[in-house]
Amino acid sequence: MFDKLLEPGRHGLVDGRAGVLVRPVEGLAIATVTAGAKRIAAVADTLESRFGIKPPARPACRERDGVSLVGTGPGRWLVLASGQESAGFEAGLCCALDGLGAVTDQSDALLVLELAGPDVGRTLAKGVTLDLHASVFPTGSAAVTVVNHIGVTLWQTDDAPTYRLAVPRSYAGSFMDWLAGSAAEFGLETLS
Amino acid sequence: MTYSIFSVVTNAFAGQKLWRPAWRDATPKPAYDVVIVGGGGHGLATAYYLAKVHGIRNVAVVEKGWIGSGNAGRNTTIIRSNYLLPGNIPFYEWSMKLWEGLEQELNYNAMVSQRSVLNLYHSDAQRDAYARRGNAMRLHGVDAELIDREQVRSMLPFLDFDNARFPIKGGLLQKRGGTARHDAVVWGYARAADRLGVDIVQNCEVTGFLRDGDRITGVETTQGPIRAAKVGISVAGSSSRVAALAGLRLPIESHVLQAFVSEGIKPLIPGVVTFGAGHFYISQSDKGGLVFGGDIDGYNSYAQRGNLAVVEDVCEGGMALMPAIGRMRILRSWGGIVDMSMDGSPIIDRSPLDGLYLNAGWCYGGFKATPAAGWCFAHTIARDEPHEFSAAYRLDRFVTGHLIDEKGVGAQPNLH
Amino acid sequence: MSGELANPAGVLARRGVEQRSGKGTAAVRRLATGGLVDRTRPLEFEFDGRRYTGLAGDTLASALLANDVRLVGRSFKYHRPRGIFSAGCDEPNALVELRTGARTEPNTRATTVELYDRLTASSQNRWPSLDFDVLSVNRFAAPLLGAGFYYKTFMWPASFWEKVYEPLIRRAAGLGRASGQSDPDAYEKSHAFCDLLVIGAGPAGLMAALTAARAGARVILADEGFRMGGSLLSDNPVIGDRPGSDWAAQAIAELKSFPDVTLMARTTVFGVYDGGTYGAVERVADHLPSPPPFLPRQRLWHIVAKRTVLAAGATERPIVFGGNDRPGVMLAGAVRTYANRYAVAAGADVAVFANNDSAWRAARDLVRAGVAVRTMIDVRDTVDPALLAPLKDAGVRILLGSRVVGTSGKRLHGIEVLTGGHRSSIAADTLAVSGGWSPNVNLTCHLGNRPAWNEDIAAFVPDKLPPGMAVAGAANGRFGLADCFAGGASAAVAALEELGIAATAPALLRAEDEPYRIGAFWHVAESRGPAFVDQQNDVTVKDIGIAHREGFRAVEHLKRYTTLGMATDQGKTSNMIGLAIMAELTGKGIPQTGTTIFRAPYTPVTIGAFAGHHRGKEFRPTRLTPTQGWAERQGAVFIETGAWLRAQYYPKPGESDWQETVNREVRTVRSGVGFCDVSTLGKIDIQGPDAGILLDRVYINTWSTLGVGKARYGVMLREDGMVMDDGTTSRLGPCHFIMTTTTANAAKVYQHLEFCLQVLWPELDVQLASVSEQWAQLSVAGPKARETLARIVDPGFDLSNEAFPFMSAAGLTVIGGVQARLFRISFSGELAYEIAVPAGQGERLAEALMTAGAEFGITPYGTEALGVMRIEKGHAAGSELNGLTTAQDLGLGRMMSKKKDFIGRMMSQRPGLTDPKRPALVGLRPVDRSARLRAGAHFIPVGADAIAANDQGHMTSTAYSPSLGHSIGLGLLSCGPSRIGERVRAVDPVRGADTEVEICNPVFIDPQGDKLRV
Amino acid sequence: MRIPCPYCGSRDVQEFSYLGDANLRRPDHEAPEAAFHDYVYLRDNPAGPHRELWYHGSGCRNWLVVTRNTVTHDIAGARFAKEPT
Repeated sequence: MFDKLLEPGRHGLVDGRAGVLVRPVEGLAIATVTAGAKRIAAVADTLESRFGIKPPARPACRERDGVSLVGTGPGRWLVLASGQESAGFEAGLCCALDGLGAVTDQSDALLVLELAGPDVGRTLAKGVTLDLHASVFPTGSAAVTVVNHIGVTLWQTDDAPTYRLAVPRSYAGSFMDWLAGSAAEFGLETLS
Repeated sequence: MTYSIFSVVTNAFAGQKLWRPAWRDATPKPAYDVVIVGGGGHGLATAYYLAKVHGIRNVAVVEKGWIGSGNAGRNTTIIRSNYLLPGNIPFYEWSMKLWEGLEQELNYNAMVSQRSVLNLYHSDAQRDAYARRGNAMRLHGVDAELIDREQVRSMLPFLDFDNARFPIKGGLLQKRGGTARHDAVVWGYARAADRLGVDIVQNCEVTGFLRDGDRITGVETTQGPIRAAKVGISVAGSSSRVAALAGLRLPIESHVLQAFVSEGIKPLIPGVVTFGAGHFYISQSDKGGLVFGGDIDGYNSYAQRGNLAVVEDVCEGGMALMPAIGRMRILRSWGGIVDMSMDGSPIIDRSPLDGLYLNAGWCYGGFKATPAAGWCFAHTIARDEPHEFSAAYRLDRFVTGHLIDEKGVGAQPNLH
Repeated sequence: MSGELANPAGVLARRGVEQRSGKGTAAVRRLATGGLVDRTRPLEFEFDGRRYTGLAGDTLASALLANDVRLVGRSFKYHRPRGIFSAGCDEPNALVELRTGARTEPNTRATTVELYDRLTASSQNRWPSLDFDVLSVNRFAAPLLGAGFYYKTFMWPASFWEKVYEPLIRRAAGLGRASGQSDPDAYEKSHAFCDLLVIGAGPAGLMAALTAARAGARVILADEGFRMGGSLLSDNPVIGDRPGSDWAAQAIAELKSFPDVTLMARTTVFGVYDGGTYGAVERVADHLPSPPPFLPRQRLWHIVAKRTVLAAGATERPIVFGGNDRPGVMLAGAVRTYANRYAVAAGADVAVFANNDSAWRAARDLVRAGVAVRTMIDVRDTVDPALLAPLKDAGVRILLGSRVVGTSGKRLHGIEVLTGGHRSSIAADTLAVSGGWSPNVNLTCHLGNRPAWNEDIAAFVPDKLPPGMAVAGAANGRFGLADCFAGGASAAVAALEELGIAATAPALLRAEDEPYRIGAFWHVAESRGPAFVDQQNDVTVKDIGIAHREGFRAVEHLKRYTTLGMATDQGKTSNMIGLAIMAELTGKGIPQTGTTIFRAPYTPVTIGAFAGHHRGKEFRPTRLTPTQGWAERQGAVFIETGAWLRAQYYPKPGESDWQETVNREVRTVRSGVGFCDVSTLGKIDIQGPDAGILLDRVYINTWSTLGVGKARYGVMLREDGMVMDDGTTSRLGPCHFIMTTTTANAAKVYQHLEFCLQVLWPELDVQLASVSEQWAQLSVAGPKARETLARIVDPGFDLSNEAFPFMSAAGLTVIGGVQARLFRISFSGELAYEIAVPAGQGERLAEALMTAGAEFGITPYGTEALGVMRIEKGHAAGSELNGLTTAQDLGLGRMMSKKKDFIGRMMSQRPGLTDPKRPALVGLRPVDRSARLRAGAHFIPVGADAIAANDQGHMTSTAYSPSLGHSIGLGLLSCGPSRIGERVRAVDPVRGADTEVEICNPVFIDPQGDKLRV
Repeated sequence: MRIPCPYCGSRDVQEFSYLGDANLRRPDHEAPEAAFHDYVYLRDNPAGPHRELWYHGSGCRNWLVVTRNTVTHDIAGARFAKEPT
C-alpha cells in the first residue's frame, strides 16, 4: 500500500543528502492487548513470560527478538511482531492470555513507518505537540498523540534518532502528504 | 439634546461644546419599582421598554463595571433571524423588525446594516437541512433564499471553489440579516432609557439579594442596598453566579467565545458569511476590519480570553473558505463569557422566587436578540407572564422536555 | 469598489516608472560614515512608482528617509499627509501597500520592513495620488467630524443609511487594499520547548540568554527584528571600550555555540496562553522578493516554556501639540536610531522637543553623527548640566521651560515655540519629540493582569505576572544600560534556580548607566491647530474632550467612542497620552483612570500563519476506504462524506447521468446481486465477562440474552432520552461482541462507551478496542447474494438458510484462507450479508466478488444506491437520527425494554418526548407519481394556508425509487403513523415546490421482510 | 493550555475533549425523575476551582478528572476518573 501513497525516491529539496528518510515497516503482526483493572499484573506477567519483555507500565517501547511492546495506556499495549502471520499471532496471544485480557488484531489497521535522518526532529516538530528532546523523550520512549489531526502512536527506537510511527490505515494518504510537505525543505527520501 | 442635522451643525460651530452627557451617571435611590441587574444591551433595552411600552419609569439599571463592558461589547455584531425551530423564529424575527426601526426609535445611529447573512452548505444533506430551515422561515413570513454554487460564486468570487476539501455547493441566504455597531446599541438604549427617567448606575456590583422569605425585595450592592418590587437578572456570562446569590442553580455553563478583527482594508466582503464545513464566520465592519470568529473554546471559563487551539481552528476555516485573506493580519482578539444553556436556547422567565426574573442562557446568540430580549423581558417583568414571542423560553422546559435544541446535540453545552 | 479607487492611482504609478527610466536617485540624507548598513550592497526599490536605492541592513523607512522621502501616507479619517514617525512596530503613519498582485500586503509598517532588492511599495488611502488626495477635503469637515459624529447623524431619511451613507463611509474607510486573490505563499506551524524563553534580544535579553546558556539550560531567544541587539544597535552605547553593537555580535556568536540554544530572529512572540504556552510568528521569507522553494512565508510557533524572561524593551511616546502630525515630526528615539543604526539624517535642520533626559542623549548622538541640530526645547525649567554641556559646545540653541505650540508647512518647515509667554517661530524640517518611555508590558497582561503606575518614570510598569514569567530591562521600567544587563542576568539566575539549574550571573560589564529623569507632560494646552493623540485614527485632544463632555469617561468608553488606540498600531504611542488627558479632565489620577486591556497579538499576525498548511485539500485529512484504489480503477465517482471519501456511484459507458447509473445499480441489487463498501461504519470490539451487561445499559433493548453467533439491531439513547445512534451488534463469543455504529458517530459512540466503563460503571470488566481500521467490510446484497458468496467462502462453511439464517454471525475463511467475518444482516432489504476481511485484503475481496458474481451480473454500488435502498426500506439514517428524535418518533418505541435500566430511559418519559402529537416517521409518495419529492419540504394539510401555524413536520429523506418507478420520501409528520392513507402537501417555498403527497408505511419494499429470510 | 495526563504526561489541550462537571453522579435507576433532571441539566458552574471530566481521546483514551480554576485556567492536577477519589 505504501508505494501507492508516495512515489519511492526523493521529494522536496533535491540537492545534498536528504534530511529525512522514511521507510515502511512491513510484515508486522500487530495486536492490542488490554487488561481489566484487576488483571493488569497477571496480563503483564503472561506477556513477559511469552516474549521475555517486561511490558512497560508507562508510555514506552521495549523490544526483543523482533517483538515490540508499546505502552499505549494503563493496562493497554500495542504488540508488534515482525515476520509473523497476523491471524496466527493473534490466536496464539489469545490462548496464552486465556481470557485474562482482550486481544485484538490490528495488523491491517496500522501503517508503521520508520523515520530517520538529521532533520527528522525538525520535521516531526511541525506536527507533534510533544517535546522530543533527548533529555525528555530518549530512546525507548513512546507516545500516543495526534499529528495533523491524525491519531498516531510514536516511539523512538535508537539514538540516531530513529522513530517509528503507527498511522491508521484510512489516514495514511493524508499523513504522507503532511510528511512530504513538512520534510520538503530538508529533502525527503523514501526507501522501500 | 436630540440628535438632528441642526444640533450637529450647531455644535460644529460651537466647537462641539454644547453636547451633554449621553446618559446621567446616576447614584442609586433607596428604592425602585424595578431594578435590572446588568447594564449590557439586554438590561438597558429591558429598562427602555419598561419605561416606553409599560410606563414603568422608576427603574434602575445597575452595572458592576461600565455599561456595555460584557458581551454587548465583545461580540461579532451579527443580526439575523434564520432559525429552524418554531420556538425561536418568531422571537428572532421580532428582534429583526425592532432592529429595522432602531435608529428612529432611539434617535441614535446604531449603524444597523442589512447586508445579508449567507450560510454555506457543502453536501446534499446539508442543503436539505438548510432547505428545511429556509422553509420554516418562509412559513413564518421570514425572508430566506436557497442559492446554488454559481449564485454564491457571483456574490463571493474570492471563495475557494476549485480546490476545497469540502466543496461549496450553495447557501441559505437571508438578505435582511447583517450587522449593527454593538457599542452604539448599548449607548443608544442607555441614552433613550435615561431620557425616559431610568437611572443608570455604573460601578455598582450586586453582592446579594434582599429577600422576605421566598420573595425577592431588592439587591445588596457595592453602593449599598437598593429595594425593588421586582428584580430582573440580565447578566449574560455571570448568570449562574448572580442566580447563586439567590440560591438558584441554572441549566447553564459559562464558556469563553473568542472573536477576532483584522487591520482595516478597503471593502472586500459584502455581507456575513458562515462556513458550513468548519467553525468560521466573517463580516467586514464599516471601519474596514474583517470581524470573524468560530467555535467556543469548549471548557468552563470565566476568563475573558481563550487559547491558541481555537484561534488556529478559526483561521484554518477562514483559509479553507477564502484563501484571499491569508495576508490580512489579525489586529485584536478577545473573549466573551457566554451562558451556554443545556439546549442551546435562552431563558426569559420568572424565577422560582417571587419578584425575581431571569433573562439568561443566550449562548453566543445574545447580540442579535438585544431588542426583542429587552422587549419580551420587560413584558414578563411588567405583566408577570411570558410574552407570546418568548413563550418557549421557559425555565421548566427541561423538566417537561419541551426543549429548543437547534443543533440536536442534547444536554452538552459546549457542543451547542 | 476597491478597484475603482485603486486603478487610477496604479496607472499614475506605472507612468511614473516609465518616465524615470529605472535610474536610482541619490540617497541625499545618508551619512558618510557609521551605521550598521552594508555600503557594499546597494538595493534598488520602488515607492509609488519611483525608483530609489537603499542599502542592505536598511528598513524601507530608513531607505525612504535616506532618499529624503518625507510624505508616505494619508491618515484614516481626514486623509492628512503623514510621514515616518517612529523606527519600529509602534508606527502609526508610515503604512504602505507592500508588494503587488496576489502578494499585496496592505497596511505594512515601512519601519519594520527589511529592505530587499527590487522591493515594491505604494502609499495607501489616497486618490488619485499621495500628493494630491481628493478626500483630504475631509479635513475641512473636521469641525463636523468630531468623536461620535456618526452616531448622531446619517439617520434621515431612514432608508438612506444602507443605500447612500454607509457605502460611502465603507469606501472611504479602511486603509490598504486586499488583492482578492488566493494567497500564493505557504505557511506552516511548528512546536518548540525550552527551560527558558527570552523575549527580546536587547541588552537585558542577551544577558539573560547568555546566563542561561552558560548554565546548560535549553534556551530560546526570540527577537522581532532582523538583527539582534535592540537598543545596543540604536543607542550606540560604549561597553567597556567597544561599541555596543560589537558586544551584541559577540554575545550572539557565543550563544550560537551552544547546542541547546535556539536563536529566533525575525520572530515576534505575540501572545501568552495558558500552561506556559507562547505564540510566536517567524517571518521566514518576508525579507525576500518571494519565498525560496519548499520554504513557507511565515511559520507559527507554539513555544512551551518552563520559565520566561520578558525583555521586550520600551516604547517612546510623543508630546501632543498643534500640528504634531506634520511629516517631519518624529519620535526623538527614532531620529536617533536612524542616525546611529542606519546612518541616515532624518532631516537637514533638526529641532528636539522633550520632557525627559533620553531626548538630550538623542540630540547628543545626532550632533556626534553630524546631523544638524539647531534647537533643543524642554518643558522643564532645569536639566542636569551634564546633559547641557555637549549640546552647548555644539552650538545648539537651548530653550528650557518651553513648549512647541504649532507647526507649519505641508512637510514640516517651521515650528512655533512658547517660552515664558513669548511665541517665536523657528525654522526646522524635522522635530524630534519625546514625551518619555512606556515599558512594553503587553505580554505581562495577556492572562488578565493589569500593570501598575510608576510615578518616577511616569509610566505603567509590570505588576502581577503570568506564571513562570519574569521581566527585565526597559520592559521592567529600568532604562539604564547597566541596569538592563544586571536585570537580565539576575532574572535568568532566579528562573533557572526554580528549575533546579544552578546559574551564575556573568561579571558586570562596564557600561554608562545614564540616569533617566522625566517631568510628566502630555499635551500642550496652548496649541494652535489640531493636536493629534492617535495619529492613524485622527483622534485629537478635542475629541477626548467631547468624549468627556458626553460621559464616555471610562477608559474603555473613551477608546470605543473616539477609536483611540484602535488603529493598526494599537495605540502604542497614543493610549498613554489619551488616558492621561482624560484623567486630567476628570480630575482622577492616572492610576485610578487605568489602562485598556492589553490583548494578543502584540503586533498584528497574518491569518495565513495561524492557518498553517491547513487550507485547500489539506484543510482536514481525508480518510480512504480499503477499496479506494479498486474503486478508482472501476471509474467510480467519489464524494466527501464527513472525513471520508466514498464511492458515490459506478458509471458504466453509455450511461447518460448519475441517476441512470444509480437506477441500474439498485435494479441489479434487487434482481441479482451487488456489493458496497461499508467499511466506514464504526466497528468496536467489546470483550470481557460483563460485555452483555454494558450493552444492556447502553442499548434500549436487551442483549445479555443474545446467543453466540447471533446479530441484533440496537438503538442507543443519550441520557436526555433522544436517539444517539443505532447499528447491528453481534456476539462472537460468550464474552466477545462486535458493535457497529453509524459512520458519523463512530468516535462519539466509542467515547460514550469508555465514559460508561470508566466514569459510570468502573466495576464492569469490559475492554474496548476500535477495529474500524482493521476490517474491510463489504455488503453483498440481492437474491443472488448467497450463490455469489458460496463461490468465495472456503469449503466447509455452510451458507444454507438453515445453517446460517437471517441475523447470524460467524468467523470463517474466504478466497483461500483469508480470515473473515460474515454477518447475515441487511440494510437494502434484500437477502444480504456483510463480509469483513482484513483491510489489506479488501481489494482482493472486491475482485473475487466481481468474478464470483459475474454470471449474475454483479455490480458494485455506491452511497447513492445505498441511500435509495435504505429509503425504500424505511430505515432511519442521518437526517432522521438528527438528535431531535426519540425512539418512538422513529417507530422503534416498542424496542424499549421495560424490565431494565438503560441510558436515557428516565428522561425519555417526559411529556415533551412522549407527546402523541410529535412528528413521527412515515413514508410519503407523490399523488402525481411523476412529481419529484425533496427533503426539507414541510407538511401542510391539504387546503390549509402555508403558514407556520399549519406546519405538521418535514420531509427528511427522498429518492427516486427505480423499483417503484416514482419518487418516494420519508418524513416526520405529526401523528403520522395514525394517518396512513391521508394526504398532505409537501411545501417547499425555497425551491418553489408544493406537492400533494400520500402518507404511507415507511417500508416501501417487502414490508413483511420475506426477502430477508429466504 | 496543557493538561497533565497521569499516564501520558503534559499534553496539549487539543488531544482532549471536554465533558463538564465531575461532581455529578448518575442517579440510581429507582431515583425519581427530578433527580435525573438535576443530573442532566443543572450545573454549579463555579467561578474558581472546578473538578471536570476530560477525555484523552487522542492519547491513552482515559477519562480524567481535572481540577482547574475557571477564572485563571490554572490546573491543580488530574487523575483517572475510574480510580476512586
